[in-house]
Amino acid sequence: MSARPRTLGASVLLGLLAAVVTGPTGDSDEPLRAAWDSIADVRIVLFLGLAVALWLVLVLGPRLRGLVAAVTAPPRRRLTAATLTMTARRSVAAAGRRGRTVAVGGGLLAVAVVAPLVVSTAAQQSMVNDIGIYALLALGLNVVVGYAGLLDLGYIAFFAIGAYATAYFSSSTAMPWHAPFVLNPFFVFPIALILAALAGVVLGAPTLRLRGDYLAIVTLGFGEIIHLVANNADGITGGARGAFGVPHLSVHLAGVDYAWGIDPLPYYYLLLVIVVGVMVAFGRLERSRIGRSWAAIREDEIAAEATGVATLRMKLLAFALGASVSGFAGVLFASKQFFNPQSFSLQASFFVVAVVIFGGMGSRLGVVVGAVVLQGLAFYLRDKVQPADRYIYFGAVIVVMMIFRPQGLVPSRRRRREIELSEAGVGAADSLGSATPTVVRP
Amino acid sequence: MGFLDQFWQLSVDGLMVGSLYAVIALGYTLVYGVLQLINFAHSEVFMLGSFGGLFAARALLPGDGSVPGGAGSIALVAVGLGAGAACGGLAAFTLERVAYRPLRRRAAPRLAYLISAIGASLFAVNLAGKEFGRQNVDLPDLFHNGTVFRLFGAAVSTQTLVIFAVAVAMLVGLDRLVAGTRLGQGIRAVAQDADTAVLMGVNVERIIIVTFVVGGLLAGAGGFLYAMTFNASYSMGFVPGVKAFTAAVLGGIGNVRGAMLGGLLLGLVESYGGYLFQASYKDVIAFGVLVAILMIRPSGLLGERLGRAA
Amino acid sequence: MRRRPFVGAVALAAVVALSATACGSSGGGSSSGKETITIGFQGVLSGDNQQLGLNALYGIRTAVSEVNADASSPFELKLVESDDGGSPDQGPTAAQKLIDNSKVVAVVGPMFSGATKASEPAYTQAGLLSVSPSATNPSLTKLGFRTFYRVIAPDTVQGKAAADYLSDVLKARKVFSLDDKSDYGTGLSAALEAELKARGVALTHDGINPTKDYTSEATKIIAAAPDVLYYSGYYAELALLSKALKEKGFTGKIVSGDGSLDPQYVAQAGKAAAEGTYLTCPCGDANSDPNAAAFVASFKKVNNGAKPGTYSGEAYDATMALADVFKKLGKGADRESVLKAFGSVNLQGITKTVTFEPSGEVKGSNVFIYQVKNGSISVLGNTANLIRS
Amino acid sequence: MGAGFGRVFGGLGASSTSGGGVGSAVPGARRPGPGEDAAADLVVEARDLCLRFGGVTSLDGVSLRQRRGEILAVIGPNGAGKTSLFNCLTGAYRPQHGTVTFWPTPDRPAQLVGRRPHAITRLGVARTFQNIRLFPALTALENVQVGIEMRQRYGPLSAVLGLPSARRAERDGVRRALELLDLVGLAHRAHEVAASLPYGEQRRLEIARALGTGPSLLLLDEPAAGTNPAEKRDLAGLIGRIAATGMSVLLIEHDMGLVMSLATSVAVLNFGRVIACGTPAEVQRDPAVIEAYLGVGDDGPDAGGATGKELR
Repeated sequence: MSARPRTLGASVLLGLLAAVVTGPTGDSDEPLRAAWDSIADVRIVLFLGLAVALWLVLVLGPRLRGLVAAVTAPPRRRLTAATLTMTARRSVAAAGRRGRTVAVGGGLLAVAVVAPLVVSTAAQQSMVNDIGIYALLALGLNVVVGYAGLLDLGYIAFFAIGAYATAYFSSSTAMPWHAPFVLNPFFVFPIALILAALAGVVLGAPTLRLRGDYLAIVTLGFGEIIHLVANNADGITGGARGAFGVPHLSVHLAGVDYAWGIDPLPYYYLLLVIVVGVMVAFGRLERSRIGRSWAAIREDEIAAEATGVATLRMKLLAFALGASVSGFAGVLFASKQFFNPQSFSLQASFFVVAVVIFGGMGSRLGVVVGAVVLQGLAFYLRDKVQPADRYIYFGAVIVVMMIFRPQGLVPSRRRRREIELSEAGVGAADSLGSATPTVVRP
Repeated sequence: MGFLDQFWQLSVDGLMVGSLYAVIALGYTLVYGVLQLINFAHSEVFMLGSFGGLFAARALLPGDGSVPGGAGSIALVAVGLGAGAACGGLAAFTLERVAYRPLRRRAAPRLAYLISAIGASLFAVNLAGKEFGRQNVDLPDLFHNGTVFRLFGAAVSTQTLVIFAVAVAMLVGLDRLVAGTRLGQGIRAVAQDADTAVLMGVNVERIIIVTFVVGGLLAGAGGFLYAMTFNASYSMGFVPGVKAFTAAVLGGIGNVRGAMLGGLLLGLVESYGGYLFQASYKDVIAFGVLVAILMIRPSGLLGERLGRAA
Repeated sequence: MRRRPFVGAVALAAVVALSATACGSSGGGSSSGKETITIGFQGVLSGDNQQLGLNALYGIRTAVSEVNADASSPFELKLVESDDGGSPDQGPTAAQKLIDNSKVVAVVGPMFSGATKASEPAYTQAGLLSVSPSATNPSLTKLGFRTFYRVIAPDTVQGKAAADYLSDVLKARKVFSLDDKSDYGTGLSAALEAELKARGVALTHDGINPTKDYTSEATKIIAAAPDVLYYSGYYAELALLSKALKEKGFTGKIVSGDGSLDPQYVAQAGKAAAEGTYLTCPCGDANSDPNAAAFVASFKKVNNGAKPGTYSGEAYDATMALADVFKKLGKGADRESVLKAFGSVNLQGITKTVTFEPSGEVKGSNVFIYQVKNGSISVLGNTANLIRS
Repeated sequence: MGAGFGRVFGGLGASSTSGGGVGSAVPGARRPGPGEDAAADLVVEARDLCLRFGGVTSLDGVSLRQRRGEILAVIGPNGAGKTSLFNCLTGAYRPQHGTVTFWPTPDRPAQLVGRRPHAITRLGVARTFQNIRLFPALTALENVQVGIEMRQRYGPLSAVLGLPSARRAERDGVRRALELLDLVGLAHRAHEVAASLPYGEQRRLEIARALGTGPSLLLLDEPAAGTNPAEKRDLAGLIGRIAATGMSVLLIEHDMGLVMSLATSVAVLNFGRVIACGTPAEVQRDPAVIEAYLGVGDDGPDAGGATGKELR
């Protein structure tokens, strides 16, 4: 019974916090003033009311649950022999599921095609810059994080490489340093792809032997180095001034002349095609021997190695593949609009990781949904809250999400199994191991 | 004018900043040692601690902008350290409760903790910005007698001396705590093998909380020291956080003495590097050194066991 | 923990509900029967530089409230804010947000040069006027953005004048030019250095990304023993740098640019460290100019006691210039007419007289020199006059 | 200590598979007599392996030979260095001293020390683990596929484009994997998640996965640990069937019944040294072996090994 007052306490604290978050803005001369003002205000009644309501729901929850569970999400499966057998049966029914997947995919694709037509141009712009580009980045990082189980915190560096490669090859004015010839950005796609993949190999070859967290910090360092060099090398990249004047994409082929421009919509559809293409390609990869090798490495690296999987080479492959997608996205971004080194900050790298985990690592659809939801949330909050406070809500949503759905929005089947198993104490959910001392498992 | 002429001065500068990195790095290393988890929100613990200490010290300052000097200033530093530590500890406790514990209960994959930490960090940074304003907040120099002595020609001010001394005292104190007390024994036991530790009657949940709080106390006190010279602001945590994390890895994450060594070394490398090259390349140099060292010694300078540290 | 998913759903719902309650609190409806004209603001309202954005936003709000309080004004102004985080990534979306809102007839912003370069193509395409209070990159008016105006002089103007002042008045023979590696800082330091070089002044250049730790940089500066340190960057960093230099006993003069002309500089550096610092600005300073006392007073009133800071005055002037145009246009001001009329605006603002070259550049900017004296920033005068005397 | 030595060697009664000749593990380690058994068709030969961890010596000059097609069992008390030996053979540990030569085919010797584990597996040495290490969330079929596919050559591009060669390889892989599952008696479990299989089946799945890599030497680390008598019988039969195909099997096992019934020769390890080797019958009589087993106190060889306690 002592849990109830504690739950009430927590609810009230939450209510107070919400009051402070939504309350007035303070300053450093009277540091506690703003918090006090938001609590000593009539509004507090509303928040306390909400807190009590929350408490009631929590306390009465178990009883209400039966009713609500049927309507809302099905309860999380417990790992039992029965579940596992069920999982197995589901696997047997793979063929039937494939059909359903195609149907769902087609439906989602239709939504993706129609969606931009019913929203404002600003939203379209955001669908390109924020959602589309980040979905592409997340798909690439997903290969590294989700498939191979490696943590890359400097992923945006490859994006930068792609963008600067575009400026180098496709414009003679964008950067002080440029190619002696000018290429249509379309031709830069393969170049950037290869350059970024090479960069991935160069970075990965010596570092992939490092354990998970060391790899994380080395990649983080690499990302920062690229970012700082881009910002400092005035004579080469143009430094903080950025690269202005990279031409838009255009096609002049067999009578077809089309040029992309400022309008975001054509870019959206181009991105959509690319994203879907990448999803399909990585889907095939995932179901091939390569995908199975990655899964093996993720689940038990030692066993994978003993089974003949060239773990280092497979990780390097993942790294290079992920990097190349990032470089690809960089070309698209650079040809779409002006950029400067700010676009390649450490925070951007973190954000891509957040999109991948939030969406559900290892799941192609998941990471795209992650980009849609997170960036959509950011866009939604633009008008709803003070811009300066936007990231308070954003941060809160991420924490709440991770608490209640650590596997992400749309986890992949394989990953879900891994996580269920890891929760039951079998195997590891990623090659980084579990953060949980095994003893605290319930 | 040459580098060698400034060598000692740069060393003093580097050691002062490095000692602060070391203090923050301990928080990363302790939590990593116990949970094998990078506590990415630790930088915000540091930020909140520094605000706490700074506001406490400012509240006690006379309104006319003067500083008491001498013993009065020492007392102010003590108050600031205490308040900073308290805020840092509280922040770390809350962080563990809200952003980590629920995940631990669910045995979430490790990356989920990372994202939860990033979310918590975004929340804390922007809430602090909202509550305390987005301007840097200054604490008047508590000591105004400038240089107290010269070390090989390098000027050492009272402020520098105080910061370095307090930081080193905290480092030594923590090292003793981990090496020589029952609590430290518990921490080391959990770090080495949580399963066995629980069989030996160690309360793992408690050790985890304590580890977070100890890291928070240090980061909070370190935050006040940082704010004494470098001002405080809502976004102040990120950079020293990344640096301290780098320092922890450099020394061998999970290793208490490694974090100290890594912090001091990183401070020195930055100081020398910033002098020898354009200062904006100093992070490039710092990260370059990190990568180079990890290539040669993949588990950091001193290896990585918290348990082995003592 | 069996009931977790349910709790999760509730908690998520709660968060959404709470954030929903928080919204829509801003924006007062107009009570009088006056016509409402909507203007937009695109600036940096999130991220590390948001204080600069707030400075500008508060300036605009001050102008808006003054216009709306003025009974003789035939219209009321309504402000729509759009945050670009100061980054080019978010620029196009932020701009589009304002473009989409058909009521918006003119925009104050964008603030940073990078975001401007990313956003301006969209404004140009939409024919929506944008008046930047703070983007100083010299190239901006040469990139073919026909909708771009700025009420602040480009870096070249300030850099040249500052260099003249350093060598003629401060008699600097050796200058340490430090920039913050931002678009603004590198632009200003490049202009300054070009002029100093032409005058044969010995130069040391260094760049340092904004940080809090200037200890070793101070050592480096002192080791170079310059007569003058010119910092191209913002006040928050200059304050820390000044503190570090003071502690290490730097004896040269510290000079900085418009990014540091903010009372917060003195507050954050402490009076002792800030004392004597020179600041150059192609602008009048509201806080020290007695003519702007009314502005300062109304600024404080509108913005809960905040003082005008860097770019507040410019943003105010930009808004007032817009209001001036609206007044002239009378009823039915739309994007096209506003854009056409804005080039010929002539208004005595608090930072300068606002008139424009055809390129969108503000005309004949005088660069003023300020100095921190007794803990407050006071004006020394116009560089041209100071050099002559 | 309760286990009497006699009972240890009590025999299981399963049919013994006779294949190679007399075991040729070399006692006395240091001097593998030159020319001794020179004509023998060896599959693997370890010479003078030394492995130390800090101050602990795990292998102290172990030499061992195995003939092609032979089932060689390595026995010894806990901590005698059996698994360390395995790890040296498979590249998981790198011995400080000594060599391991492996003949994938009689005319092509390869040095194993210094190679990475996957390279050794590619040469044809497959292993299982003492504490089963399957890929728990993959299905049984996928587990075996991983082993088979590591020999396939098609790259990411072929996979993405779905080239015929890739599809063919994929189909072949599945077919081969099903065959192997059938061999170990798990064909009906092909699409079940590995972690959901009962313990004994997991053991067999691990063997199938190892066989998938196409080895000429199969290393089994305590395959019978933790299995019940029925499972154990099945297992013995399975190992017998595998050996009957001509596969060389190196076996670590505590269960003496299993060892005595299966092995063609036995090597006994104690304190990181080979103290005896020979046919099961010879070893059984060796005084040094009896001494070793009787002298280890409470941790003695858990006779039947059926409890699987010493697994941990």
